[in-house]
Amino acid sequence: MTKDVTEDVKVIPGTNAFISTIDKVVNWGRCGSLWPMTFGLACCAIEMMAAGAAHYDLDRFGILFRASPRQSDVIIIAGTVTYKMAPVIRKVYDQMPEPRYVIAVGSCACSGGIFNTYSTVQGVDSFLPVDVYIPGCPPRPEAFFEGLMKLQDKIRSEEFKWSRWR
Amino acid sequence: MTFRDIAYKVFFIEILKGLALTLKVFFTKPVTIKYPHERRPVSPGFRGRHAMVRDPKTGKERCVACMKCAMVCPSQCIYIKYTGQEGESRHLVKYEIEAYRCIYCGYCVEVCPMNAIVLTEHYEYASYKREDNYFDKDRLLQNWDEHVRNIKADKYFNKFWRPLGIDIGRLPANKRDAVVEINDKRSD
Amino acid sequence: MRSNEIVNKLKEAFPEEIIEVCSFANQTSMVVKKQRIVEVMRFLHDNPGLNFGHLQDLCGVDYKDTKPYRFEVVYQLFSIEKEHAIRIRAMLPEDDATIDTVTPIWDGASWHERECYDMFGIVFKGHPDLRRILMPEDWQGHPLRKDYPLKGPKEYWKGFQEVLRKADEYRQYETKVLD
Amino acid sequence: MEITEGQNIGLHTQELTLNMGPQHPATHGVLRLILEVDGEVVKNCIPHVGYLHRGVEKLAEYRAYPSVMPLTDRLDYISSMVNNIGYCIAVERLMGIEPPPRAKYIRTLLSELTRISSHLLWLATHALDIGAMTVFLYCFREREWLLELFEMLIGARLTVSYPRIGGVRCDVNREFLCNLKEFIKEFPDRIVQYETLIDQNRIWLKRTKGIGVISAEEAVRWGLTGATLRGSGVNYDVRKKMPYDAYDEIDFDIPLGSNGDVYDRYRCRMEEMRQSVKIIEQCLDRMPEGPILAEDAPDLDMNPRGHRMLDGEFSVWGAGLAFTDEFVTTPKGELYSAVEAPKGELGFYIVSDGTGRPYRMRLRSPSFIHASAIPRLCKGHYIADVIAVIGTIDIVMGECDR
Repeated sequence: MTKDVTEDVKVIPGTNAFISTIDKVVNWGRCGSLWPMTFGLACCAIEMMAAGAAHYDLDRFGILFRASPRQSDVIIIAGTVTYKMAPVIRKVYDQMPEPRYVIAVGSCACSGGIFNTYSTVQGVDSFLPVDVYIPGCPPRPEAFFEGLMKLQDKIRSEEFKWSRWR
Repeated sequence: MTFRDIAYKVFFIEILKGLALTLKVFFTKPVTIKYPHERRPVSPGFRGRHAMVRDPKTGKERCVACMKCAMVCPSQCIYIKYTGQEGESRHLVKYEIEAYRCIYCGYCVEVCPMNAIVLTEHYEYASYKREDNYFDKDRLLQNWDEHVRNIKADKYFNKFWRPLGIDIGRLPANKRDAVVEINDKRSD
Repeated sequence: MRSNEIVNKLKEAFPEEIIEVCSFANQTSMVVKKQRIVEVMRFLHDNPGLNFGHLQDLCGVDYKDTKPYRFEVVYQLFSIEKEHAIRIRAMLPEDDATIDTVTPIWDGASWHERECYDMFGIVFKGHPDLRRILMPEDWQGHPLRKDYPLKGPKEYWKGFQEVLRKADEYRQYETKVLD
Repeated sequence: MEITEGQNIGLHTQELTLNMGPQHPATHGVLRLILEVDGEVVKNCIPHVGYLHRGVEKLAEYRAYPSVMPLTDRLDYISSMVNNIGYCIAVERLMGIEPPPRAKYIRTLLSELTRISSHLLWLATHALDIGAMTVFLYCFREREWLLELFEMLIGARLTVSYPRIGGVRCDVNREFLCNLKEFIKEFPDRIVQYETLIDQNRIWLKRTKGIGVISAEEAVRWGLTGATLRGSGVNYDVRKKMPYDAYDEIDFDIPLGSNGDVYDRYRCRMEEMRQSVKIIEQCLDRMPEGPILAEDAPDLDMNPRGHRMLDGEFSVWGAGLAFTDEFVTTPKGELYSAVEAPKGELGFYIVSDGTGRPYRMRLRSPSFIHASAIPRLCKGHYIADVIAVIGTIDIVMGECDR
């Protein structure tokens, strides 16, 4: 059915209310079970671990760390990205199924930070579409949470991904 | 093999011991902080978002463009532009901090002779765009206003403005008190 | 053993190898020729009076335009039993930046030497596995040389160019929220 | 573990090359291992590092001495305080500055606190890798306490930048000391808790005893340091052999292992935590009053005498360097200074050419050397034991790759 309507968009009267409700339900489900990938690069990964441990407990948000990119929704770039590491990150990101999100944590991932050198990528957004930037070097676990909540907000407001044929 | 060893083998005593500890902790108070609803108080002097102190008397920034912060900054994320010839007082034109490059070492705060640049205790400022946290002068002053709004007292004290290790005589005059007066009646 | 005794002992054994003895901050260093470095090191390692069993550090230094020779390979030695230390600096000219490996004496020197090769381009003759270690295999230049710019060459590394090309190519397939 | 050769009944077998990492939850960051395995047995192992090489050594040549210190924070980010202290001691020895006794005691105290926090993280991840999930949660409970202490003291949790060249940044206050005393009182019981969980656990013993054995002579030849070396029974600790700060005035023991396997190294680190508590108690008792920064300590901007400014537009990039170059002089020379980081011997080799920036700063990072010994440690073991070996050498890639 979708194949027919992608060329010419059909608007069925009254469906919008129905679909947007489905959107809401689906988005609620998705933002309640964000599965990030265990992908620690540097210092920020230690704070990520702290956020996952008992004091802050990411599980309360339905966030479980997955070791495989094929089972995860969000990749958290926590640490310095070097040129040598960039192809690996890209490969891992390409293995993730859509819809997928990227969070850049900390100064190094956001802009290269202090390491403005020959071997460091100046901002992971040069080769990945970053959704949320979290500042800090490294950010506190609370700041990390806030970034994740910002991502949840973003997911909640999404309409296109579910009802593509509208 | 003694009877004790057999008992250990058969009944998994060592694992049971571990489980007993787990069970014991089960009845203690959980350490989890339910973050969005309850927050751990930030200790004073936490190195968070940048702000420029607004002088209550003039309503402007206190910076005199001495360039010290830009020079000691290890990540070189402070950009300053000023006008004024040598010998005259300088006029600050541009003061920008790229917050996503900053590493929050607090060197700029420590070295500032005027207590003009501070790191506030605010840490929740994640954004969707990289440009959002590129602070210019107005934004930095705005950050200060936001920070001041939460302070109950009419004076703001930051313990890292005056490093305690350094003799008070070696500090610049403006730095000695390490206190900024906040005018509550300011209208904004 | 005091450091001047170590120096004397070494001077006795290798009178022609030692060029200079410097002392700074209670640390003694010796500048030696590179030709018989392995023999010097084996002497320091095996001699029962010296017994330098622990190679603390091995690194290169680039003295471009400040010294007559360009590179130095610096060996930090420490003896755990005797509790004394010495630093050996072998000088290398720019046009012949090669030195013999000390991997047979200390296994731990292997990666140090690989790093030194990676960062300075100093070739260690006889090293079992001399490849780049920190930088990618096809990286151009040796980063810690003084004439290498801090931010690297103007052009990106080939592997990263590939990543950027891929990112551009895949951008059209990414679904984004429409406003 | 002993491996017996199975009877080959004419089936064709071949060695398999297995790529582990750089994205692998158990490699503590971005270590990559290429394993050549015969069935489950590792025949050869080639570590690849450099995925986190950020050019710290090069960058240090472009920064003034005090501005290099935040770089050292990010080397071994688990124990950033020790890195800072190690760097500061190296620069102090270069410049001939003697920090006041109170500063020395504060540094010693905080080094040991950092050692505890680093060992806690090591225990948490090591146990998690081997399969004991609960230990992870317990260790992070105490670690969080420590990080709160750091935050109380300096305003940052991980990257502290606390010491200064010639002393420390700010004095320890009463609130901090009270909290610390409470922690010290509580902590030995907590170590017992961890030991209850794993010390005699049969699975733990099977996976750690006899794994990654290295003899004393060989360990020295490989350049191993820290608890990894002491697990083999070699009495080498920088705190004893080349004392720095207040360690020569403090009485503590060096725990030594005998077999040199994963279990002995685990025991060594656990005992080290107890010794750390002992050192902290002594520091608290003996800490003298007085200044915390030496008189001749350089300022953050290295105290440039006089301002020579460009008018109007001012380009920041590189301008600070011109300043420090012109005004500051340090003695010409070169020195190697080592401290005992939680991972092992952390050395700084600084070559000074008399300007305000290091001409060459070399870092002897323990993790780098330990990573080079992974093939030696895991040869002939099962694939699962590789994880135990990586855990036992307590590798941090930020420090390994610099």
